[in-house]
Amino acid sequence: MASSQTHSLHTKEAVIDLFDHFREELDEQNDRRERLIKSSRDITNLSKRCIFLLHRVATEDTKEDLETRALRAAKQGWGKLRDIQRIFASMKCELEGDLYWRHQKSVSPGLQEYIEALSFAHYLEHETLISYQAVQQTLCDEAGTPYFPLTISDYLLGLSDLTGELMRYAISAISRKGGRAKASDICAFVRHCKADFEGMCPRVRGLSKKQSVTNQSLQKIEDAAYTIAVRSSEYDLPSDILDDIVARSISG
Amino acid sequence: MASSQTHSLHTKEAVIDLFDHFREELDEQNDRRERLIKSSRDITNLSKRCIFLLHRVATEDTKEDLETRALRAAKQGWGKLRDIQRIFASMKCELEGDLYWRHQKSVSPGLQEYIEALSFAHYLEHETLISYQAVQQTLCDEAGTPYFPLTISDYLLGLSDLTGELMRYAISAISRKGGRAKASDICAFVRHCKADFEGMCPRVRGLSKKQSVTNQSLQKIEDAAYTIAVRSSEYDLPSDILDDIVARSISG
Amino acid sequence: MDPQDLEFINDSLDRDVELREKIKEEVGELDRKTRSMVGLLNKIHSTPQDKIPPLVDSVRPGLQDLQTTTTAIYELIPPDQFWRWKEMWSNSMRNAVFCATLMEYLTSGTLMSLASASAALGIREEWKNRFTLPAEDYLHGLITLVNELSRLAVNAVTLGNYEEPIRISKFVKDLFAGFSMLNLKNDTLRRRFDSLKYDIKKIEEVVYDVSLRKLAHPA
Amino acid sequence: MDPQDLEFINDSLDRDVELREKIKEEVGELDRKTRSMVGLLNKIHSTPQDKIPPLVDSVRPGLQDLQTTTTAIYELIPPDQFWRWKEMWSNSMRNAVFCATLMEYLTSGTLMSLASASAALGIREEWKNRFTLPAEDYLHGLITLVNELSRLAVNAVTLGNYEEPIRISKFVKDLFAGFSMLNLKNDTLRRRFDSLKYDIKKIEEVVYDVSLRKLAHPA
Amino acid sequence: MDPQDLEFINDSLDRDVELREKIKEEVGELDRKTRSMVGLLNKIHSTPQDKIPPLVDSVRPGLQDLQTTTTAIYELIPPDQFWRWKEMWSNSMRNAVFCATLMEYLTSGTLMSLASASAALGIREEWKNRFTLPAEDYLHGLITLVNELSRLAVNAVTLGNYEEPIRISKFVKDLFAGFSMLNLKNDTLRRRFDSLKYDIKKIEEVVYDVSLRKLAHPA
Amino acid sequence: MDPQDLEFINDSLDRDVELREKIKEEVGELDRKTRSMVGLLNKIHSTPQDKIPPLVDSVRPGLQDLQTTTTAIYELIPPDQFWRWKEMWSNSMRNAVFCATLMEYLTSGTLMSLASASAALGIREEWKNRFTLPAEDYLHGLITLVNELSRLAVNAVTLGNYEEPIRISKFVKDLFAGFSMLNLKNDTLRRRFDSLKYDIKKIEEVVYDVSLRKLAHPA
Amino acid sequence: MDPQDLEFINDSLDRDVELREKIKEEVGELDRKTRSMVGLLNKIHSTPQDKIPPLVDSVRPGLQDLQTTTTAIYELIPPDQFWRWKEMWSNSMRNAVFCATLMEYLTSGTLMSLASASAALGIREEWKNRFTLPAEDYLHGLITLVNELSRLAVNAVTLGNYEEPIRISKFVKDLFAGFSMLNLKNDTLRRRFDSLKYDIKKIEEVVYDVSLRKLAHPA
Amino acid sequence: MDPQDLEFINDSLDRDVELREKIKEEVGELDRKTRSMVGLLNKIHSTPQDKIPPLVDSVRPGLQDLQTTTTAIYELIPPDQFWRWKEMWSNSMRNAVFCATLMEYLTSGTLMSLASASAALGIREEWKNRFTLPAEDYLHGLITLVNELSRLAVNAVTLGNYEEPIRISKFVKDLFAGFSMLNLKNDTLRRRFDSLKYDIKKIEEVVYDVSLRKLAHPA
Ligand SMILES: [Mn+2]
Ligand SMILES: [Mn+2]
Repeated sequence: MASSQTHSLHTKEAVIDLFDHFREELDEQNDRRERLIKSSRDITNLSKRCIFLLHRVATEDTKEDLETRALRAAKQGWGKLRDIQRIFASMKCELEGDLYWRHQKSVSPGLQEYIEALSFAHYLEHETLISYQAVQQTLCDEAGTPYFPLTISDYLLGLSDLTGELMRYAISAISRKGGRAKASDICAFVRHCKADFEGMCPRVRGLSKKQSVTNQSLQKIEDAAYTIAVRSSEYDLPSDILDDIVARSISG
Repeated sequence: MASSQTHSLHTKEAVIDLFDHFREELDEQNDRRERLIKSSRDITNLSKRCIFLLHRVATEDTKEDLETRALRAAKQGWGKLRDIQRIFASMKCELEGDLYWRHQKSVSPGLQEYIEALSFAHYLEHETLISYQAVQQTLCDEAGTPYFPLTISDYLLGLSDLTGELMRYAISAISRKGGRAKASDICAFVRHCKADFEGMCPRVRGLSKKQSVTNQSLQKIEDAAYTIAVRSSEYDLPSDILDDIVARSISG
Repeated sequence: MDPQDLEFINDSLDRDVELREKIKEEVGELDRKTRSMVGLLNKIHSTPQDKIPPLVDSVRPGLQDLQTTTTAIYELIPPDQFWRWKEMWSNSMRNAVFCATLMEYLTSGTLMSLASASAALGIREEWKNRFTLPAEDYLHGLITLVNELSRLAVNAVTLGNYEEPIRISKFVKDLFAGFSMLNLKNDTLRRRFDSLKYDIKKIEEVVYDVSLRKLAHPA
Repeated sequence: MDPQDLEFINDSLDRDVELREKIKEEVGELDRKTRSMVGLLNKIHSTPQDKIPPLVDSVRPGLQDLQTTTTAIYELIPPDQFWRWKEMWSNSMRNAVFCATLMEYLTSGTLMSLASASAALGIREEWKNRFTLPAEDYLHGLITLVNELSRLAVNAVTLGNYEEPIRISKFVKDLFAGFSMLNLKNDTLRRRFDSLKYDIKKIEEVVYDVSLRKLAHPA
Repeated sequence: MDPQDLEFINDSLDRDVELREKIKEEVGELDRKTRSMVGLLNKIHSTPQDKIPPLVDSVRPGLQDLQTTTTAIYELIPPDQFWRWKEMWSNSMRNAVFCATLMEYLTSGTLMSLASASAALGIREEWKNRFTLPAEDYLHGLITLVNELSRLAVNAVTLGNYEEPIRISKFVKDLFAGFSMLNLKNDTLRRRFDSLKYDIKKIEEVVYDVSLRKLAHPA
Repeated sequence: MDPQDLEFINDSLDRDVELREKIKEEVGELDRKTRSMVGLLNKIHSTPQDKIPPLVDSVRPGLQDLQTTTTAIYELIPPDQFWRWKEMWSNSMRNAVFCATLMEYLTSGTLMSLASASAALGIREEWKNRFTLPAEDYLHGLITLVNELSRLAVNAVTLGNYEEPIRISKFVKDLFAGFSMLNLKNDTLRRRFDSLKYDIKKIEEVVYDVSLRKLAHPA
Repeated sequence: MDPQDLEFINDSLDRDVELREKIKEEVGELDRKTRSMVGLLNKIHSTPQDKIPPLVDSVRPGLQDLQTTTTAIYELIPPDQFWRWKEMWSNSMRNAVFCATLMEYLTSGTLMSLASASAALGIREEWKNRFTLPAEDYLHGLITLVNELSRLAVNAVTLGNYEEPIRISKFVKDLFAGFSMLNLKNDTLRRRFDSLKYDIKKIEEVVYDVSLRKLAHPA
Repeated sequence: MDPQDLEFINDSLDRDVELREKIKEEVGELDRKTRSMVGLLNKIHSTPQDKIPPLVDSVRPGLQDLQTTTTAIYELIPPDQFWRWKEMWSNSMRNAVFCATLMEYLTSGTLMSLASASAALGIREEWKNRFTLPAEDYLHGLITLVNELSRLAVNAVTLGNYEEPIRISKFVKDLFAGFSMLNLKNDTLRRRFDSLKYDIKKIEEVVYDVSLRKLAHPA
């Protein structure tokens, strides 16, 4: 084999030997690609469910205030996210060294969905944008070695999807007590995200398409905030008191 | 639960109970769908490899005649096809009763690729088109119970792809001894397939697109048969003798 | 192809085509019937509260009449092939669910369960695998219901009925809590569920207006 | 976003953009060099057999000169990022493989292995993960080689060289047997492999013409 | 090709090309005229109620002037080829129907019938087969009318006219009920009709706002 | 909406729906018949020259049988609505034209004129305005004919008939010259016509092969 | 090929490639600058009315700084080749027009003319043929302005500024009336212009909300 | 909008529309003329060698007649707007270049230079900035020429002219070598140039067939 690889090939057998080697390599890469695509699909599904869980718990109709519920949602979310991280851990050996870049396209979809879920949980807990380093840290083994290098592009594209979930959260929360303040916080937050991502658009493929979705989400939140502002403008009472009156009139 | 299902729901808890049940059902269907898609991908991959194996063995450069090689190819192919049949067997419980039609779209791609491989092996062995019943029989347990009902549509769409493989086989075989006769058999065979499928086009979605591919394949075989006819027309000897002269002049 | 095989295949394809034609006809019927019920129920937006019960009663025969058509479809569908054909009537059945659940809400103020809705549309338990009401279609019907109720909340106030928005608000919030339990794919149901949030917001606004103006006097 | 994070991200993106620019420049260079070799080698179709060795010799410096550029690219690529950037030069490298393997065929009549081709293009074993020659690109180069040889078979006869088609025929058949070993996806390589069958057919026709006219006198 | 046949075919192709050019020109004219009417009628959104009649009067000559162009088109169309060319002016005619029916609503508060609309656009009964107003185009015009009226409901309130929304609401609901009885295919018309419910909802919300604040009292 | 107007519109919409259904059925029939003729004619590619006349004869009844269906469609179409519905059967009629003109070529070696083709498909002069064969559809049929003849040139040689390609070449060149004189718009017809040059090239190459080998002698 | 001709052609192709690269670089710069202005101006949606002037002032240097880049592009363009290259920067220039006209609106409440916009972007009268601002790009910028103002109307109310929507409404209606008088082709510009009606509707609804609640009084 | 600005913009939009219409008309003329020349030149494929000169002569007046139309276009184009409108006639001009260069090849066997081609089409040096022949269009015309010559090589043999393919082969190889030295972008031109190798291969195969049968002797 060694000789057939480093010299010209004089016999048919030598040619066949060489191609036999290629076949093994191509089959191996193809099998690996299939395994990674399957894992990526699993991650996508789990991440989507995690996002639903976060919404569910964060907008539950309990007596608690929004913050308490958000924290409980985040806590439950972390449990789900750890399950996903275990799948990433199991993919480590398939993505070592130059294998990561070879198969990046197969891994990206699941990874971005995971980042969307992770950043949503992070937002519920901290009301901030999760940093690149923090995301990479969730994808490291105990010794702190990354399973694979996180690309800036996957990080940004995942975050970009977060704004859509925040919009949904804001709209659901808005008619609850304290929801207006929350909506207005989220409005400011999403506005900042949009501004921060704007300058990166020409350098990150696919980001500007997602920016236009972010823009739509932002306008939906703005419209919701507007409705509330207009509605309370007719009364001269602070919004807390208005809320109480409404609550009393309904709860009967 | 039972009561919440058959009456109107008076309490929030009853509503939640009902939806809890829906969640379980939706999650279960979604998980099943994912499992089926994964199996279908596996089947697609194995079928593609089986087709390559069939080509490889059938066009091997040995001293045997084309028929012997074709039979050996089919024999090896059956081994691979049995592996695929085992995957179908494992999907049986996911496709029982009305589950099959619920998830048909997830199963179809792999199934059609399998039929393509199966019918190619069948052609190599028998030089005929495999019948619907014969395909269904390969998808039954030992007692002869089908794993799931084979649709006419999957059967026809799978067969339609066969013509492309036959074209490749004809072109590869054509410059071998006996290859001209083979190419001309395949030409007639594909012409018949095309004619048989023609009338079914309006009733099978996607078939007429595949017919145009079949048509291209047919023209490629016709062109190849033409080249040979033109080439030997200059000489007054039977093609066997011509072949021998050429063989002698090269083998030196 | 062997001529016998060819005949077998052609026969099966013909049978499918014929079946599709027959189903199409019945679905046309189903569609006409539900459209007519939807048309009648549309009047709730301009009907004073005390005239609602007779209005609902006038629609009831239409609902019962659906059974003839659902039975006809059931009889056409081969065993286990429900999912093969259901796309053809999903839309009509969702509208039918909407009618049934709206009528139930207008009558009792409660949510009709999937089982009751099936029964109301004349679907029998023993038909399953040939004709049933899948959760997905029931849920679509419920979302249409919420769309309509948010409109009703507005129009009830215009008609001087200040209690209705509050009743609707409670009903819809429970339903929303139910929907929140589901893990949806990125499909129509998800998109419609998102839109449901806007209906709830609208209803809340009406409740707000009404309570702050002290027009409603809760018990 | 935290300003520090923002700066970090912007810096990384800038670095990637800059790197891409630099690679692009080198790839432009690589492209120019391979195009010029391809241009020179194109003359084989009108060159009598005995003038082929000097023609090949005249291209050799160009081949050696590739090393400067492959080294330059190697030095630009961060460790493990070969697959991230390789799309940028795949095409040029396939052409370079074509040149190297054609020169080998013209000189020794044999197939240059992947390892020899890598070496000929100045790629070092220890560069892997930063710059290497993947099997896929080598295989593409070989298919281009067969395309060219089928043309050469025709033109050699025109120039009165009746032995060449027979030599080409044997060489290409072995190569085809090798390609048949592979399980390909439905991608470019598969499509080009299919086209290779037509080249073989064409070569066979030439061999047929030549042998039947007894123009060739095999040893 | 037989020269006579060729000449015949060529003549017929040439005639079609020429005819298309001529029709195009007249349709351009039609388009300019309707655009200008639409532009004038757009002022209703900022015109106080008592200035509406003179505004409508100022548009009337434009409407009458359409007849010159519809006549010109009628004269171009060969007998029996109405359906061949009508796509070219459908859009303009729908806009013209919109203008005519809006003017009628603003004047008398009633719905202009298909026959009256035809007459208003200068189309004569005896032209049919060469130029007529198909039901479909009339209905498209009516949908555009509803779109505009929902906007008018909003702007009337801004201008202090609180009764207009109630009048519009009644008019649109009657129109909608009529539409609901039509057997529409699943085409653009059905899609546009389905979207009417948003306009109706908007109008209902305006009526709600106005009546909640006791600014006007729906009957 | 005015009830009379409503009824009028509804009737007209219903009539159109019903008519469309009926036409669809007949077009299905037309399609089945032409498909079956195309299927039979497809055998020319494997039929030796002397068996062609009986093959063509076996298709003739099918061609005559078309008349029943064209008559049925003619009877359905209201006076003057030919252009409204013709899209529904254009495709089938183009295939029918292809069959008729191919049969004529195989029988007499000449081009069937538009008038003869109309007659062959059972279309009567006096039907125009309700059912006719527009030049465009005739031309589409001719292009399909050329596509088929280029394939026939190839297969005739395979079957040992070396004169056929020369006959085809002459026929197609005449046809092409005729086409070139038409003033085609930039539409499907022009695009299909432009693609004819590939067919012509293919036929020329067959004639080249045959004449290079002195198998036949172009005039 | 004639060597002199070859050299001439090669030179001209090379010069174009080089020029394109240089323009691309400057357009990148232009893009970065306008993006940054757009980013800053985006803050108007969360800035209280009295902080708007300092915000606009903070953007002014950026606007003036554009001149360096427009001058650089001007200097690159060969005389008479403006129309050859303008597609490369149209988009950036439209954004720049948007910034300039938005700043003018925020400062003076008036519409900046085409000439003033050109001047504001540092374009000199005497550059024409090498660099100018075509009417089309100016109009595109204005449409973007209206899109932004409809959003501003909403957010101003949220910030408690009830007069802004009324000002915006007046400004946009004047602009729209002007646009309506233009003879636009059926291209992107017309499509974007047609979509303006949604912005206007939105602004009208804001004005409605504000005036219904007597929060402000449209003149 | 400022009325003066509005008028200015409107005038400029109107002028563009009008100009486009006028250019379109002339380009239609240009197109007709080149199509007719292409049609005549198409006869070379069935014309014996000795009848070629009179055939070319019969086309010459058509070529000279182009000047009227190129002059008309030149006069329409405002100074410096060549690049704005040239897309409208590029295609026709490429066909015209094809005709001129084919006629030159048929007459003298040589390649017509860019300058001579411009002159042959009636384009004057001093027109540049308003009407010129860019290198790109000249090159497109040459590629069409090679496409046609590969077809001619085949048909010449059919007509018994065994020397023509060898002449064509030499001409095309020189042209190809020239092209190979150009620095083409990755656009249509490069793609068409890359496809030339199929034409060359075809020509080589004809030369092979001819020389194998000793019908002609390549130098
Ligand atoms: Mn999401
Ligand atoms: Mn296949």
